[in-house]
Amino acid sequence: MTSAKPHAIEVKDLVVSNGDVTAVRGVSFTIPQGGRMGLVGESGSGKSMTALALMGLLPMGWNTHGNILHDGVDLVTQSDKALSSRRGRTLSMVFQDPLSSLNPVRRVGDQISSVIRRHTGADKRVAEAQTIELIKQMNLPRPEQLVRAYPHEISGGQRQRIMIAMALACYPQLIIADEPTTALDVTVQKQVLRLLNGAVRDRGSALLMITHDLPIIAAMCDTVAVMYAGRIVEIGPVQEVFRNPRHHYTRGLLDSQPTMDNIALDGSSRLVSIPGMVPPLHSLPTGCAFNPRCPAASDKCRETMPELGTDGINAACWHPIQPAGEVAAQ
Amino acid sequence: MAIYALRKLAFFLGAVFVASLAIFILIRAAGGNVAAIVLGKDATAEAINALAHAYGLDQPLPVQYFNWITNMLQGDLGQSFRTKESVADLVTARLSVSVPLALSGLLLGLIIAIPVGTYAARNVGKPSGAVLALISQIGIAVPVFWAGILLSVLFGVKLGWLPTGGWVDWRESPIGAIRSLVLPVLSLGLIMAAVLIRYVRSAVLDVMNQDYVRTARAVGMTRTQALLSVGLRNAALPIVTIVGLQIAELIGGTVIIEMVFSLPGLSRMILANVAAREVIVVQSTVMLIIIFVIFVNFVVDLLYGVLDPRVRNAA
Amino acid sequence: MSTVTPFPADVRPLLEVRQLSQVYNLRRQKLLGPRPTLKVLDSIDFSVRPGEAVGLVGESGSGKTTLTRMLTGVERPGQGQVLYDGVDVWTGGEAHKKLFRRSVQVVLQNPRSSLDPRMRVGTSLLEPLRSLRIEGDHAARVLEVLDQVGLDKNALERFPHEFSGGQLQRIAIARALMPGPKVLIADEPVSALDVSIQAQVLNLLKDLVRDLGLGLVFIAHDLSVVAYTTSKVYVMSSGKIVEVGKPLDLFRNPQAEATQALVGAVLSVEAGLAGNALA
Amino acid sequence: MNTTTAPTVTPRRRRRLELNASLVVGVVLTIGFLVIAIVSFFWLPSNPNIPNIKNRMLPPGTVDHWLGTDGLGRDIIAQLMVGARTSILVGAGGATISLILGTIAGLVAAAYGKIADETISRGADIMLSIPGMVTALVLAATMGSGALTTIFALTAFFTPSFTRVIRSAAMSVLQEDFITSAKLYGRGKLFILARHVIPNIAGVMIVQFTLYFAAGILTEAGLSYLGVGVTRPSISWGMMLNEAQQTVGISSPLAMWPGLAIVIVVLGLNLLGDGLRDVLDPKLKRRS
Repeated sequence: MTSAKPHAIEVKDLVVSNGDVTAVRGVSFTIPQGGRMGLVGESGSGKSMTALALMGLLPMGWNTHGNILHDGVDLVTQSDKALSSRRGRTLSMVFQDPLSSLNPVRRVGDQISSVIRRHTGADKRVAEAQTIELIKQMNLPRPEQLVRAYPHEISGGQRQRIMIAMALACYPQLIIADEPTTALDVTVQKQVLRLLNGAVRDRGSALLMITHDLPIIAAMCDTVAVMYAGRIVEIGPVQEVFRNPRHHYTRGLLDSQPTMDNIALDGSSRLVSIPGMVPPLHSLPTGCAFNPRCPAASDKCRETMPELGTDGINAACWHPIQPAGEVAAQ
Repeated sequence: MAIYALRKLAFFLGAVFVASLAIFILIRAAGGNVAAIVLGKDATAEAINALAHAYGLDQPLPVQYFNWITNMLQGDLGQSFRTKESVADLVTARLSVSVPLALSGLLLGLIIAIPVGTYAARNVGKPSGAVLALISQIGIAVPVFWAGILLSVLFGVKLGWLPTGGWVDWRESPIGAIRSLVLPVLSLGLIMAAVLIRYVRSAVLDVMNQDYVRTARAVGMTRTQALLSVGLRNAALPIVTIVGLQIAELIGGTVIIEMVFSLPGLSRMILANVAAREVIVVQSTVMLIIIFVIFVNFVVDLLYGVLDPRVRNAA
Repeated sequence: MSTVTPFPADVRPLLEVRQLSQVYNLRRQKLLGPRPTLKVLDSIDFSVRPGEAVGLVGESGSGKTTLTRMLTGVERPGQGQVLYDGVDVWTGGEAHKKLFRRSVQVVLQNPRSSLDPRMRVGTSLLEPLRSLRIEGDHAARVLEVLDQVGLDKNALERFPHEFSGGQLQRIAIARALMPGPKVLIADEPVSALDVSIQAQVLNLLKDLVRDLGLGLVFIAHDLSVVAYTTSKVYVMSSGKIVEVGKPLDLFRNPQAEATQALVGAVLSVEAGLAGNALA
Repeated sequence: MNTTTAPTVTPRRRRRLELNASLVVGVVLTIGFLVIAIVSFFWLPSNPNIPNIKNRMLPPGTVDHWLGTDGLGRDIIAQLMVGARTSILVGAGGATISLILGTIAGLVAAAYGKIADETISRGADIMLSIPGMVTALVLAATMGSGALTTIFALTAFFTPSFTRVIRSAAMSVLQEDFITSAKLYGRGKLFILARHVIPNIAGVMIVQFTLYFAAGILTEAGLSYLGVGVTRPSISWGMMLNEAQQTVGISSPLAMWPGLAIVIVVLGLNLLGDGLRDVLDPKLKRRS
């Protein structure tokens, strides 16, 4: 993470709103070249809106403020045309539902090869040969036949591999994957993740993995940012954050996961659950948005919003959890 | 695709059969003693029976229906009671007016509606989009005959550019024929366009919100490119469906427009024959129109199969 | 009463299916030729006892949805029997069918879809009592059940759209409890919920099994969620039960291929941090 | 666990309370239209059916005849007012009957199995391929023209469309899990349709009714213009246009007023329908 090297992406004070509600309320993070960051959060946390803002693909009526530095430019200031020449080339994205995300009336091979032709200017035959090669790399069977298939004719896992092939076709600097396996059958999820993991690594691309699923982040990322109600509440190396979470929300999320340990207690075991519910964006509580659900909430939490990085702790919390080691030392 | 096409063909034939039965029952069974009506109050019983016998009207209804259908299949549409003219000849003469009118009207409607509707969808939420939506709303509220009247007042009476009515036969003067069709086609096409703009707009809006359009943009298309190359191709599916449904509306509009501009088309003929109780003429002509509409819908269904791989595979 | 103790074999199953099979006709692929058929269920044996939480896992297409329809009495089996309290549900007479309807209740996946948006929550809760013609103090029953699922009584006057997903799932569970069931069938009850809410609902289900002695059938595709909630898991694949066992045994030593696939699919934070999750 | 979670009241989306311009304009125009029709029963400027030769072709702005008179000296305003009644009678009549028949057919198709569905849906498809204008002509030929025939024709014309809309709306409600629950409690089809399906498709029904009311007025005007719709002493705006064109030529202002009346009323109802759709059924907004 040397500062001399340019970052794959650098986001500063990103705000996304549509006039009525603000879905992303001041988010900053940096992903170095080849770095892998996980963005974890529940519905309404603003994680998907963050991804769409980076791509410049927000739905009509939504606006972006702040800076998104990528490949030497600030994407926020770019026109749709300028952005479009980067999308799919230096910056690309894999979406959640591969069936609805592929054009239903075009053959999958054509969909991939048109991306190659658009960005590399390769002629049709070259692009088609590259497409076959890509499909092989995606561990898909019978590439020559598969290119002629329509999206509805292939399985969900195959479709998502096609999506990944499209996103990786031009060796992007950064690939954003938004819940790429949520719509897939459980037994296929891991294969697709493994494929995505390897293919991203082979290309040296950076990865921004967006999910509500903590184990996926643990498996694929080196950094994690935890979002709640439009803000990052904790950020840091995965090993550190997941082993010693400082924010009570991160702790709660980790405790909510059924694991082998929970099961081992069989029957009598209980998951520690986070009480209450995720607040809707249009009626957020004052102060820390998590305070109504937080076991450590104080008056200060109800009045003033904590910032990330106070006291050198990468958790936006007035009463951060003490790491186990420090507690012992006291 | 073969199974899909066969299914649709079966439906087409079934629909024609059911429609013919409905028409026959409606006109013949509900119409009373046709021969008596045709000949009027003063006719003698012998004359009525003779006419009924001559046209096979004294046979049982199922037999009459069977004869009618088999004759139609052989191209014999029957003949008029009064003039003894063959319905086929009557109809053919009228088609040279009605068919160009209806098709040009539809074409004009589409030529206007597709770009305007797409533009309105692109600019939804902006003043230009709202104005177009409002114009379309107003256009839908305008009765097609009033549009005809307004246009002929403007271009015929005030400006004197075009005839306000009447017909010059194609063989006499093709230019004259075209001149007599301009205003009718314009009235029909504009009102058609108003209705279609609405559908095109909502079809395009719907498609633009689909994930695959977002994907197209995510791999490097601008908003406009995605709209034109991915959006329109997919929006074609609902639009084709609507055009199929609008064919019936189009025929209705043609009927009225022929009246407004005194064109000697098929509808005027039906109207006159309705008044004269020429049952066989009405029955056969109406059947022809319905076969035409059902056929267009059959073609639309086939087109749908061609456009959408999901449909043809589902069979 | 606790789910820790394994059940003696002589406790009679409350809900049981025996040798259940079902075949569906598919659409013709070729114009001529036979209609293809699909055996969605193949000789299924399955049972749940009072106070026992049983899991049912399988990929989509494994037949668990069809089995669920049989267990809830929505669909009549082609072959085999569905028994409640030892009596066949479909041939045991009207009175028994009524008893079955009352005693076996269902919680479905999507809480937003499982409550009528035009009905007040209070009305929805009374629906089971009214349609099953159950006598008694309905008002008192509603309050009792609301307390069991941890909801406030001012929920009754509101409409579903005023609640969050987690709250709606509690309401759906409350409705299922209204007629005093003996068996609760929960079909993917947490997969539509936020992660931080899932644990609340899972804990609630466990409490109900323990406190009310309910039999619970928990259907899901996620083995770890099922394993946490139940004491016995049936694994389904291609319409068959391919393995039955205690959750931990399945995890440690999966026998059937389908079980191995499901166990292999489970990701955990621990494995991820250790760097071998995707190995 | 006994975390008592108080239900949070999600504030209704602000958009719903925003001034829905379409709805406001639609309501104003529609109420105006209804009021004029009602007033016509109690008060008219003069008898719209009695010719008055010495007052023929009075221009607009004449005292006692603000919009003038027609070729037989009959007051235009009085005719327009009585025409509003006809529009309501025929338009709303046709829409109401089609709504009832279409709802019944649509619900049966949606809830009573594949055979009923195929029969009704295919039947509706066939009926939709018969142009409404042609149906009306045939009916006029067999039944004679008049308001009742026109309502009949509209019913034949609109019922299949209603059936399709109601069927698809009902289908989507029937797929919801709360229907499964109701079935599990042993609720019968009729109860489910009455207590669950109809309340949930009421919005669709109201919106469609409004839109077909408007379409009915348009079609009635067209038929009366052709001379196969209503006949005097009833008065229709379409009939007025026909008479204007035949007696005095099309450039007369006589041809303007009825046309304008139709446009305003139909526009009002369509805007009302769109506005209601935004309020009652946001999901449906983009579908049609």
